[in-house]
Amino acid sequence: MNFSMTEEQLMLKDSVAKYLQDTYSAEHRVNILKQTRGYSAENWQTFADLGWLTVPFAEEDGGFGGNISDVSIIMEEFGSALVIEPFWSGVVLAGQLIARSNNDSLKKHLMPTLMSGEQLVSFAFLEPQSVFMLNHLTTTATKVGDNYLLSGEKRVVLNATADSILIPARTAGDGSSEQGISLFLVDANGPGLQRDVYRLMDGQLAMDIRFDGIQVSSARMLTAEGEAFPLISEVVSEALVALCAEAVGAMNHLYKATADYCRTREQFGVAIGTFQALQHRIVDMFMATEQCRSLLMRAQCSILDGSSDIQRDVAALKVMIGKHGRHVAEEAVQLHGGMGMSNEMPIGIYLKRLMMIDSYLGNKDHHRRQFCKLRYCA
Amino acid sequence: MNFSMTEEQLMLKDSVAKYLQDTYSAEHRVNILKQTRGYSAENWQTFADLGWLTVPFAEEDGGFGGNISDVSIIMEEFGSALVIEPFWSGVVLAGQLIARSNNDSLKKHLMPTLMSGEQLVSFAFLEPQSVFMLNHLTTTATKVGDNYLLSGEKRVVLNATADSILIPARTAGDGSSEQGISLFLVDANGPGLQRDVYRLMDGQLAMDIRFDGIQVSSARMLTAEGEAFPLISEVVSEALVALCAEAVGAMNHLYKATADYCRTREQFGVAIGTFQALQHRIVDMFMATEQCRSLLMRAQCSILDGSSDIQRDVAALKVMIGKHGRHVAEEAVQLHGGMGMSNEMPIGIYLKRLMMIDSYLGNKDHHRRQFCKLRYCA
Amino acid sequence: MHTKLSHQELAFQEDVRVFMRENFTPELAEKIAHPATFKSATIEWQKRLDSRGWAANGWPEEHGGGAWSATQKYIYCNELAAVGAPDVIPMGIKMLGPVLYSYGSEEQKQKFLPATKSSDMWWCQGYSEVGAGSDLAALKTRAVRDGDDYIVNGAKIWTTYAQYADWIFCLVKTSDEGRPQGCISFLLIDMKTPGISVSPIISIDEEHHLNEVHFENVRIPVGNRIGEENQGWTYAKALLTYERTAIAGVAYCKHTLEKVRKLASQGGEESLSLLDDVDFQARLADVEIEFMALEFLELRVLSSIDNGEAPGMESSLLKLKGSEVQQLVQTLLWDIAGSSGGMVPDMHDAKALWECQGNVARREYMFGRAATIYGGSNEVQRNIIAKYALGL
Amino acid sequence: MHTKLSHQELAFQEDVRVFMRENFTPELAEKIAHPATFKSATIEWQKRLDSRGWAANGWPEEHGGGAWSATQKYIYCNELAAVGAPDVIPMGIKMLGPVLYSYGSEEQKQKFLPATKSSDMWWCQGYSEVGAGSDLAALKTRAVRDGDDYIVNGAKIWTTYAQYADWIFCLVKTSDEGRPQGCISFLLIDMKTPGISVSPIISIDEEHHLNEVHFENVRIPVGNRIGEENQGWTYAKALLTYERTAIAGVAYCKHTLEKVRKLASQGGEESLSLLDDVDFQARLADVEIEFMALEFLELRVLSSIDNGEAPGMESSLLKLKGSEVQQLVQTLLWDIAGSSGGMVPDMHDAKALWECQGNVARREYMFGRAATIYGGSNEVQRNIIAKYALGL
Repeated sequence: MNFSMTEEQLMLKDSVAKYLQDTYSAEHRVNILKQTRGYSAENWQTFADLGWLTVPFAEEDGGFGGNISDVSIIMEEFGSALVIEPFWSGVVLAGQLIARSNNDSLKKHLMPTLMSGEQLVSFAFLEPQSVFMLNHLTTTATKVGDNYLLSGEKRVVLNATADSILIPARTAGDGSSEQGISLFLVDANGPGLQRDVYRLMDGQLAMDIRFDGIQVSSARMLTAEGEAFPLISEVVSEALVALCAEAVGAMNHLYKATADYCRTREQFGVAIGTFQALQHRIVDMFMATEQCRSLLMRAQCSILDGSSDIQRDVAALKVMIGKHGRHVAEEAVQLHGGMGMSNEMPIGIYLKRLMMIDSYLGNKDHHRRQFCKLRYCA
Repeated sequence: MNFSMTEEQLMLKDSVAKYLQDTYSAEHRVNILKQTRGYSAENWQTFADLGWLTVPFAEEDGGFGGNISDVSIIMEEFGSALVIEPFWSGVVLAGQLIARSNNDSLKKHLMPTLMSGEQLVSFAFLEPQSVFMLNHLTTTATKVGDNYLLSGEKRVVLNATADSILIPARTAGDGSSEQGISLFLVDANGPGLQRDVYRLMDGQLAMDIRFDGIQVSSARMLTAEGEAFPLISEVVSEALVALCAEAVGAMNHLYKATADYCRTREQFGVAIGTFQALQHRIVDMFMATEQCRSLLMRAQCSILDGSSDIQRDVAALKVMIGKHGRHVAEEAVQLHGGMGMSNEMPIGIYLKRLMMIDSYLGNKDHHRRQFCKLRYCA
Repeated sequence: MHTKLSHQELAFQEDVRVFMRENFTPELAEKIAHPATFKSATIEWQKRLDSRGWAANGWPEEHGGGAWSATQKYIYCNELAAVGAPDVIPMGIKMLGPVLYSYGSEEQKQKFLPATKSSDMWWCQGYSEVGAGSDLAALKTRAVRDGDDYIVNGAKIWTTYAQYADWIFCLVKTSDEGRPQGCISFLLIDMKTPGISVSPIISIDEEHHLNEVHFENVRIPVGNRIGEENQGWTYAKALLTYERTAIAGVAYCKHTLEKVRKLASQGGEESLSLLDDVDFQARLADVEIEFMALEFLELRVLSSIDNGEAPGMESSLLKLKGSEVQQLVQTLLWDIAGSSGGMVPDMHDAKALWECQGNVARREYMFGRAATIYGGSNEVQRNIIAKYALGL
Repeated sequence: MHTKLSHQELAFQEDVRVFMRENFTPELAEKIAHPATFKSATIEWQKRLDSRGWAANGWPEEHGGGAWSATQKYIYCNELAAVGAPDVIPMGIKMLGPVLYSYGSEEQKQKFLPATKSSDMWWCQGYSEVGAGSDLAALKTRAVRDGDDYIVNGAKIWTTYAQYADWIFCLVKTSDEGRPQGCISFLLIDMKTPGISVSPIISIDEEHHLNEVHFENVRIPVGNRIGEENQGWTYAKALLTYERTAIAGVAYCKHTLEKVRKLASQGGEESLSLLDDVDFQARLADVEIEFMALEFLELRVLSSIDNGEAPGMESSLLKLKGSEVQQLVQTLLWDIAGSSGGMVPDMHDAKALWECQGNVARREYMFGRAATIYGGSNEVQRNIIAKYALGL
């Protein structure tokens, strides 16, 4: 049993933290949000130059060879600084789907461009009826010669300016079968893909897409036909943990920022941080953050140990992050008073990001249902 | 619309409050609890002499002619003083079943003795499998000539020293039908009734009973055969409101007692009532009490107006009393510190009473399920 | 104790109901919902209410009010909520009105009451300042006497709808001696006076409701002062009590809960309706039950006002609980909005998105966080209750 | 980062598991559960643990301890919890032990350590007094020097198991000068010393765990003082930190949650199991998830102790969250007990009722209310965290 970071991890953490502290200010973020693609291409290139985009990937693929724990270290710092660049959607989620696929030629071709920051891929998992069940899939892929024809629609595809989109589609099986799901890499700007782009409240540019019979070569299928579900399931579990690490970083920032604010803000002639009722509430914010951090470590260990409890531990983590994350952010807004209500202060943006984190890949209610199924109905 | 008490009600409230304040101290209650019947026969006689036992009953039956509002006034004062005498089980619940039955000769015979305090009746509603559904009934009554033979078992029959017991039994229908339920008045000390008496943590003496073919005259049946359910349902609804009024009285006492204690108890050289975190928690106790009081008034109005929402309003009230009642009492224990943990102080006894009130006739989880059924599945 | 309505009350209810059906048209509702048409549509709506004498229903009859009973107010709010119609914007009619008719001079009453009542004069409230939010005694905007005028310098913050306002009522500092509360005066200021500038504050719902109002050597006639110099706190207090009662937002909660029930029955997990998810039912039930109690708490407060008791402690309780229940309801609303709850229309002409339920949920949830902050933060309300109701 | 066990650790786990199966027999468990046999059975159990060197596992090896790693402690507690076996009563081995070997004289170590380790000496803790609960600096029990003795007068309250104790360790006041913390000495007192009397306090679980201990001119050799006069607070503090970590009761929660799951699957509404009630599932899941986090919070604290860091802030966090989770678990346990949860066995020989699950639930819920009060109330822990972790 061991919960310490390695030397290497401590260095990674420090370097990410230091870089963000020096460059990623609140004003900087506001400027980024005004850019059309929803993030800074310049930052992205810097992340690539710093090697961050290689962290989750195996050394033999040219990566850093990091594990979920390394990825979480980056995500936590990103959460703390409210980094808006598409590291999670592009690297942790879509990147890992490619890196762990067994389509070696596709992988060999694509991975270097992903790690260099040239290419961005997104993963389109949500369908109108799917309510966050990855196996509830009605998009179809019909084989015609060496190609597949894909038809269906996907919602809230993150990173609307990605170059390609990973689209899971049914090559067989009924609406909720785990068998018969295949995963295709589709050109995001190719013909036949209707896009409806919008901005999410956490600043992300997302889109709904719709396609009716677009043609995709079988060379762009990530696994053997119909066998993509285990890959998707595994990568999504890890991506959920990474997302929760981001939330822990955000919560950690919020309780500290709130304590700082209360130490300086005066009312009735004294710092409001001297009021015991507020002190106890900030302690509860701190405690909630530490509880989430503990569960984050549990889920990481589960993955690193190859435990059979991964799904249960990840569901539990997502429930707690959903519940405590929003509560901590709501308290931060409340204790910042009017300042918490102003869109120019970052506090509200943390709240919005934490709410969106709750909603991504299923909110706390959804994951509690999954937890109950795994725990009480087995 | 009118929420004020009448002159008469104000007088009733004052006289009950004054009597209890003068005579019903914490030490007095401890002494009562040591008595074998679980309450003071002397007090009961005094209650009768003061006319309190007549309050819910119609003037033509020799009663005071009070309504649910009058009964609630008494119950609230009883809750505040933690009165242990069986007013609720004997008068509000069993007494009303008799008073509202259409067996006039039985009623004529019995009501005077109930109001004079000579006789006590209890209502045996709970069966091992019934989980608080009044229509889940397996006790049977089989007609043989002019008599019925009753077989079954009942749990947690309150007031184990009552003279008679009202036993609902099936004369027809299946396990959960509302039709076919009859209600019998059975001699509590008659042959064939096995009794297992125990003490509940709120001081009540209760019993489980078991009977196999005991004989009851049809003259002791409260309604026409098979038609007792509407009577039971109506009386139980009102009795739930009265029970919740007791809880509101107890909660009211607790937040005040806690504020009093915190004003005088010193720690770190100052009264702990000056600590803002404790102040805010006592405010929340107060607020919870006022919320419960509001819902209590809503349920009373519902009954007095003959609204179609009675069942929904009563279920909502019982949910809130179960939740906030225990929370307020737990906070009272916490803020009294060690004193709250000692059985010699009344604080813990209020907690136990409020927990038992939650459990009587279905706890908050049960009533929330009922509320959901009525509200969302109609 | 009863909630039955008398024949007159039933007739009144029917009258209000018919009026709402005929006057609160979908077209009007849509115009009120959109920032571009909000002001004109709101004025139009308030004028319609005023045509029936309902806009200023709480005012005394001599000033055109209705002298309504608690029951009438309850009926009225319920009928408004039933169709989702807004009550009047409170700053003028509900907050300033009572100060004007209670403490204003004859001249002030004549000048301001009719125009306020008819919604021809749009008011905003200049109380909060940076560093003086819930702690109003610490305010710094200063009015210095200069002949028959005051010269006002300073700035107000979180001023709702200052961008639309014709006039602002302000608390200003007019002295440095004695208790801070005894140094404050209550001024009425024309927003067109030279030296006033308004800068928008975008709140976390991405919308523009709030403002900073700056005063730079703004010259105001002494005749625009309510009552005595340095006695402004007395007049302001009465108004705060009203504000707290209003913030409870009971009718709003009722209307929004109905929306939640309706939306929840439309779709959820496993393609069933959310109302079939028993855990969601339980969450909703808990909020509905808190609301049912809140509704009667308000009735109790209204009824005690009817009986001539000033709403003191209860108004703090109502503000506390009401703002908490509002946030619970808004949270439910956002949670069931699904993915559309996160979308932000970047421009106001993205009409479809602006109106979609998820977007409404997002805006209401976000702006709703303010309910526990303004009008005296809930922390301050708890302090007040601890002191005055519990003697702590 | 991992939680995998090494071969040695797996072997240790198996060793503990076999020991528990063989030694924690149902007969012994029953004896420990009953007040009449509690003391002798507890001593028997602790002696068995001591025979393996496990009773004082946290002590240094030179005093017969195990120098266990965090992982070993975790394994051990888990195996205890798996069979529902209690860890040693903390007052002697876990709380006083470290004070003795850290600050005791050679003579004190020889006299007290072996007998404490072997459970031949039963200790109780004399800290709290009326008016000095979480505020220990305010204590009033006084020890006045008289030649080679102290004369002790005063009273301690909430003293757990004083009725069974051979010895008591006490904080007493030995000076009036300077900071209150600098006026306190730490004494070891034989409970058989003349002038000591113990009176029971029945707690709200209707049981006798707590006592008042009165001292009337009790003569104690100065040699029974730990360390320096007036430095007792220093020694006591270290012990409090341990106490807080222990109060978290993680293993107890784990065991009790298993009980809840098992009982809940046996019956509930509509004659189905409670686990089929989705709203109950959701409640249980919320508590289980909090527990899963608590379990890793404890591992983090244990692990930081392993790395040579003193458990400071984390021990307060662990005490706070642990006691809260305990109460959540106890509440679930009572709620599913149904009608038997309200029954009180009037006499301890009402054996069947004493042992019934509802009765256990009632007693644990009721006595469990103390977990957020003793060991420094949770309010005091929040003050500590606010000050030291958040700088407020």
